[in-house]
Amino acid sequence: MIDFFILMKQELVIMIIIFALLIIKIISDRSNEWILNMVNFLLLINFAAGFFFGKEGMLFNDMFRTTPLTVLEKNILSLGILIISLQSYSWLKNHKHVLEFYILLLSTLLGMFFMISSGNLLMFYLGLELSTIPLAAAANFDLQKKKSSEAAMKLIISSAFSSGLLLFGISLIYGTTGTLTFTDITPHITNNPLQIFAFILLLAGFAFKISVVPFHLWTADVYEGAPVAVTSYLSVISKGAVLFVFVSVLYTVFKPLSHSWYNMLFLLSALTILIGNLFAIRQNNIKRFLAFSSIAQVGFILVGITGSSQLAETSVVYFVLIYIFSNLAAFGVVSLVSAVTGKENISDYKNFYKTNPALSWVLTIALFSLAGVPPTAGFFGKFFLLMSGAGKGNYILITIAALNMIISFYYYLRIVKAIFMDANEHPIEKLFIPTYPKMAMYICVGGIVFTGLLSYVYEFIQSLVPGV
Amino acid sequence: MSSIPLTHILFLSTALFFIGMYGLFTRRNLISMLMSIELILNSVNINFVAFNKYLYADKLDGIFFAIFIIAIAAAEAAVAIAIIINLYRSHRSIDVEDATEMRY
Amino acid sequence: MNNFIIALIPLLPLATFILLGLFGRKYFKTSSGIIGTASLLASTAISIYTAYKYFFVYGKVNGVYQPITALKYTWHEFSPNLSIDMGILLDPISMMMIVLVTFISLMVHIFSLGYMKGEDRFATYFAFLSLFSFSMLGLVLSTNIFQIYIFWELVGASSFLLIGFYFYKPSAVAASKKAFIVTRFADLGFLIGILILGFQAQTLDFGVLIQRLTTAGSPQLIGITTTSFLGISLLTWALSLVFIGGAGKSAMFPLHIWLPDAMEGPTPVSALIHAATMVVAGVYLAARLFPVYAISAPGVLEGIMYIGAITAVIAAIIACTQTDIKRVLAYSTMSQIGYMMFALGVSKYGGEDGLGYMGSMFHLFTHAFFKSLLFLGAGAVIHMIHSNEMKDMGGLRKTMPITHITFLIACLAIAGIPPFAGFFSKEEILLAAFHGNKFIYGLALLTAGLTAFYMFRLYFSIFWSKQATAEDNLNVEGFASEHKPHSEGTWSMKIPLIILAVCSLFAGLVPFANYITSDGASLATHMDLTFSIAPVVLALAGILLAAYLYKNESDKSTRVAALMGSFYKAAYRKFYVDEVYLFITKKVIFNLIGRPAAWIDKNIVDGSVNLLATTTGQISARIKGIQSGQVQSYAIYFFGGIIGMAALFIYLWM
Amino acid sequence: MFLSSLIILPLITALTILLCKGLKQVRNVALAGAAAQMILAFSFLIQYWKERAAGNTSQMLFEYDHTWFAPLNIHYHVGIDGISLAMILLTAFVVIAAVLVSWTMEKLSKEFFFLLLFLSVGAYGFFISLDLFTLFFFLEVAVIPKFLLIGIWGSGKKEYSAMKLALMLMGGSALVFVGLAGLYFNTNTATGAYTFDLLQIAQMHIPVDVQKLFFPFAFVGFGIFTALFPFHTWVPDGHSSAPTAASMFLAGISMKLGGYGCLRVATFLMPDAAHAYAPIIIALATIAIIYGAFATMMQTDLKYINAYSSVSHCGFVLLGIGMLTRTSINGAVLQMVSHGLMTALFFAAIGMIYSRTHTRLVAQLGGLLKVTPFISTVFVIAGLCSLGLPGLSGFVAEMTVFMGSWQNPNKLYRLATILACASIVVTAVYILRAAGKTVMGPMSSAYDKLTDATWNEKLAAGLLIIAIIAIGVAPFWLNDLIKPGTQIIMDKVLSLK
Repeated sequence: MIDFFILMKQELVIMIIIFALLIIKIISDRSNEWILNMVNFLLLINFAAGFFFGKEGMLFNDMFRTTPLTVLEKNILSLGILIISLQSYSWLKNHKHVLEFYILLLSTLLGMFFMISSGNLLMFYLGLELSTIPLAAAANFDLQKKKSSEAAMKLIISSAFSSGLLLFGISLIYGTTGTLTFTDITPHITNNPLQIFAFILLLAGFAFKISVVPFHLWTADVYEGAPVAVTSYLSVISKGAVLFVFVSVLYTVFKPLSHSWYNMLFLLSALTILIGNLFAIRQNNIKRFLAFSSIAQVGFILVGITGSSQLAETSVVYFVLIYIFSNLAAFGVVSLVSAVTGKENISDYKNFYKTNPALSWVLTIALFSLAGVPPTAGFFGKFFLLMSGAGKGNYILITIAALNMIISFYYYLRIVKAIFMDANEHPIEKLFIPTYPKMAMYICVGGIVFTGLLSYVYEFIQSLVPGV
Repeated sequence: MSSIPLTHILFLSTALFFIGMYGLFTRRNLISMLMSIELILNSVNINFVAFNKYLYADKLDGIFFAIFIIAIAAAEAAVAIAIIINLYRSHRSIDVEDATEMRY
Repeated sequence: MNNFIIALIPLLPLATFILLGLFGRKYFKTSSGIIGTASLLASTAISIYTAYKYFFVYGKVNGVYQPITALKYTWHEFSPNLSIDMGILLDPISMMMIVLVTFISLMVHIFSLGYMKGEDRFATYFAFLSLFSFSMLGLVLSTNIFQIYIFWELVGASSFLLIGFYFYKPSAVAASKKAFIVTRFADLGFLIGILILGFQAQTLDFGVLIQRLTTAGSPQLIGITTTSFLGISLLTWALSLVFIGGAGKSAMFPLHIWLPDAMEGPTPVSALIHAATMVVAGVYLAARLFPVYAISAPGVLEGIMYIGAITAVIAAIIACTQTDIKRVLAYSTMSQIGYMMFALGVSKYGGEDGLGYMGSMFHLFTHAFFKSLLFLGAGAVIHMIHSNEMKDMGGLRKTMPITHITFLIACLAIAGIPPFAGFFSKEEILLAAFHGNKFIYGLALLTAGLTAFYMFRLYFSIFWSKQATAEDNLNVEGFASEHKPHSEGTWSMKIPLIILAVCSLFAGLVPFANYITSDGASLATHMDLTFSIAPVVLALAGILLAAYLYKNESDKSTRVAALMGSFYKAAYRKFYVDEVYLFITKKVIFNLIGRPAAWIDKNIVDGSVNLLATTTGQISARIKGIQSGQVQSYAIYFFGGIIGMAALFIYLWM
Repeated sequence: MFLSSLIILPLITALTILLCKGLKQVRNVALAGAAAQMILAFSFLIQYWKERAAGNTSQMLFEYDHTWFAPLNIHYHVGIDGISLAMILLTAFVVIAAVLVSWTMEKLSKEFFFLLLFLSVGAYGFFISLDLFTLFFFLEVAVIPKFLLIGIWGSGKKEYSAMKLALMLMGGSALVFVGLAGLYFNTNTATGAYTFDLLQIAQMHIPVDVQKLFFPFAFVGFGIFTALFPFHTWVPDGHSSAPTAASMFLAGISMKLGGYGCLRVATFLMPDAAHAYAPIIIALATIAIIYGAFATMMQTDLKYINAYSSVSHCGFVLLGIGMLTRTSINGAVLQMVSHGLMTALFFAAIGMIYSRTHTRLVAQLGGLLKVTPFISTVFVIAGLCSLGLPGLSGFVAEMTVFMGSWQNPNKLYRLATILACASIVVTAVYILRAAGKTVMGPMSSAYDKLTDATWNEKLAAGLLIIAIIAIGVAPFWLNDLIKPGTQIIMDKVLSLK
């Protein structure tokens, strides 16, 4: 019985928080300030909770499994959501529905947790839906904004569609193997066309979530329309969660199909990097731009995944961690700017350095980390991803990826150029940075600087990743 | 007992699946698009139940899955309709064509 | 004998250069001249002492002068057996050269004290002079073919600096550039020659090199003669290329074009660099490698002979037509060097056949004195008249007697009138030519005549001609200057003239053949008067002609010129060589190579880079339609993706 | 001796600068840091001599090896031999000169000096690292700051140039990455683990076909840094738009990163491929030399002149590497050092002229020798060094390259050598044209109020000139310094023949 609590500790903490928030909502109406303080504190606890009572095991006859790796992954996500909550302070403190926002967000997080530790397709599906549907609502959180509702509509429709296809795939797998439990599925996987078709449908479901070309088209619109907090959440947390699941499912459940999914990923990753870059070049809205850049990033992650080795899985987890830091640092600045001035265009950032040097440096470092410039962590992340990809000996893919880095450099440097070099007589005025966002930025920059240089992080993750 | 072979049922479900998809692609009205999605989900349900009944009758995985899908479909529909209503508030229409402000 | 002291000969000027170069402008604004002269005086003394020791004390080993390596330091090692060794080589010619160089340089220093007085960059001038002296001395003392190349470049550079001394005069800048680039072009040949010789002989040291390439049957000699490029043996290539280097410095036809322009520099500089020392470096180089030329590659030597002779004649002809006195002297220098060159060319190695070599060196020796004297005299004249043009001069014999006398002596010397220095050296050369090659002998005689003619043309038109007084000349110039107009310059300018005049009188009497011969053994020369009749008569004829034409103001000369017609014109325009060069550089190199290169780089190479960028941008603009904003089309793409993958992976790859 | 101090010292300096207030503090700290670097570099030189004198014959000295990313067997492994030491000295000289030249940098001075010193971190790290990962890491560290330096403080079409430079160099490092990855996965250590360790890889023999596959990546990648022929177009734009200090650093050091990489990584680790590709390398190098020289002849902007001449001069480096003879490799390294100093001096002089006359167009200048004798002299010295005047470093380096190239008996290679030699004439032409028009000739009256160099400019130029002359007059110390290193490389290369 005690196992139950220990193995599900993170999920339980989140549930508790959610219920706590609900109760607060019912019984009292406190000021936003108070709520935000408390929520951030709770999230800190949630993050801390991950570190205690580590234990490995299965629950509900293998529907739910906990391994050190899952704990770590959940912790990474918890850290991410903590940072996001800190950043969205200046947006939320005048917002009517703070609690609802957090409830939605946390329930999606809960879904992700279940998804990560799912040992069964049903559990996986439930987690997936739980992590999707509230997000659609959250995307609509700027109720009066047209873009917001449009984004929400696009998200819900396409995610419903994708989950339909995903389910169809699951049903076929069920039909061909007769079971839903991961461990039982693997032995029944043979290369028969129906299973491959099923697998493709499943892959498409994943690809939709992590926005792989050609399943990515919703991404940009939703990112642009949704509130910045939700966008950053979508771009790092939900993506990261699905990636974790994706990797473990590929490497364990569908190991027998590794040959065909290797080729698929080869194709998809090349396509994703290319399309993501090509679209990112010509964006002006910075959120939309970050959307496409994140698509390109996913392409690089896929390159890493093709490695299908312990190195690869480690690198993916590692990269997601770094990616959370880098992307959230960028989104932190963006959300601050858009919350105060409502400006979201790259051209608005011209000569930003003149008025806000600190923010400019944060944004610059974040962009460099995304671009993969040493000594930021992004360099290490990308390097290891490409290395694990190269491990398979497919240097065509590596060369494509490496050359695409040039394009990505172009558009990241474009923003740096805008910040530092472009003349602009009316730059964004000097912004006051509240404590919480400041903390968030410190965390992010610290992460960006040290996650890479200190190799212990990587080695720790690697120690948790099971050999393939 | 029953003489309907599995394949027939699979044909039915597949047909339903594609009908739903066709509806999703062609309908301009968001509500009807939502309905088409429901069709897809139902075809999946049929799949599950059929597989369970015909192939793996010893366990009830498929049936349960179907039940869960129905439940979640309801939830999804609820949220979707809420969003659509909000969309109608802001756009004064629930035609998908009108909600293409963000593009390229 | 302390080698360190010998090392001082070049090092003293170097020290002076550093001192004056760094601090001259500040601290030694006026005293720099004295400092430079003093240090050079010291090194002159040392070099004379060294020469004396060499020739009369320890140079001779059983009747033959031996080359002695006084100093050797591995400066830069390419590979174990190929290294640049900085060293000092004592042998007859190097001894002769250091005496010559230091002595002439000293004279020029003294002269400059007066001549350059009040110059703004007085100190800089003397710094450069010292730099040149250092480089030249280093050149003549080299033990190593690469060392000689190093100093070769350095003299080039210092000559560049000195020609361009009046840096604000565009003509001076142009001349300095021309001089440097033309010689640089020649040095390219020298460099490649060194590369070949070094690689084939597996050494850069002169002694070893000569020894290896002259002893028949040595592996290196076999190697370099058997391997051939374009059907010509590498040795021939190498030696011709090296000679090209020499020809560039020594202004052999057709690489002579820089020398006349080089007269833009201060006149003492011309006297030092472009008359006495640097321009004979080519001859010196050939003499240095003479055994190799003579023994292993007589073909190349023959080529040298013809080039020398042709240069001698052409230069003499041009000299007859020039009106700028310094240019006349420049061309006469060319022709005299041509003399030395073909003297080398007709010569063979060793014994009686080595007469040409000895003559050439002898002429180099004597020529240095009277030619620098001529230049310094011209300098004195120019310093007074402030013009280089003959037409502005005339009748100066009264106003500047000393200059007049010394100049006359020099003219007689160069014309080869006994008993002046030039006579003896020329005799040897003519004799050698007579024995060697009759055709060359003919040319030589012709040149001798021409020389006498143009020198006295110069002499008469400066010092006789119109009976004008100095004042008129000065008024012609309307010249106002801090210098006292009536005198012919300070004593510091007169003394060198006198000393040099004395030298040009008696230098010929030196028993040269005892000291400097092709093989080091002394050579008995016999002077038969019957032979020397022809050249002397020719010379006198030339002088008389010149006297007839130019002694008094008249239009005879112009009529003669008209008589010559187009030939005169061609000679006056220096046979259009400059124009040819101009055409090649401007039209061919700049327009046919330079511009295309620049254009290609800008448009094709760089263009392709930019094209890459723009195409990327265009593609991204093309495909933007995918993101149509309609959720349904998104779904269609989604489904299309699935179908595509299914098709690919189920039907193609299975 | 603690080699990492070479990285830490500039880093600390850079971070200290961030804490400073105002130009005065900043530049003082920067100068102090640069001076400290110089002292450090020289102390390493002395230590090195001591070690060698003590008979320490190991290839690398002061080695320090620390496991960084154990899972990939990535080490932080540093150590230096003569070649690296020469490069370190070069870096020290250029950095201090660059700091001095930009003494009066008013605009965002703090950021400027920070980036400048951060660059030097990259350079030092690159030159000392013996682990390919570390090497690559520092290679990229030394790229991006340039983008900011040029883009923010540059002149002309600076954004374009900055972007072009950053992208092309990043392209280069991308190729390098592929090459390194390929090497890594074809190493086979005793433990069976892959390795990035340069010395270990040098010990083992990489299969020839692998070498042939990945040599081009590595060589072209590094080649882009050192202006390999078709990929040199970032050089003119980048140099001409960059602020003086950045140009000095760019031409003086960054381009040497490439040459060093070509030698140390590409040639040393993949010798068979080096032999196989030698003809192509030599062809490209020769084209770069000749074509660069002629392109220079047509330039009208002083910075463009020097940039194109850098293309031509770096051609010598590649030529020396391509010829694969002991002497030519020596020459390549000598040329790297010499060109680094010389071009830095040249850019410094140009910067001084520009800051006074506000033009870099040769046609508009003239007769500066009259008003600014010091600067003009510096300019002329740089020019003479560039055209290979004996007594200055350029001559020694070029002659060594020529001599070495000639040692390669292949007839066509010798033709290439002759062409390369011919370039010195063209060099003379364009240098003298530039000098003749700029410092000589009649002076326009607009300039007669110009002031001569200030003490910091004099110091900067002086240091570089001293270095140039120290090499030009006494090349043997540098030659002896680098020879052991090059000999080891060549032993490996020639052992295959």
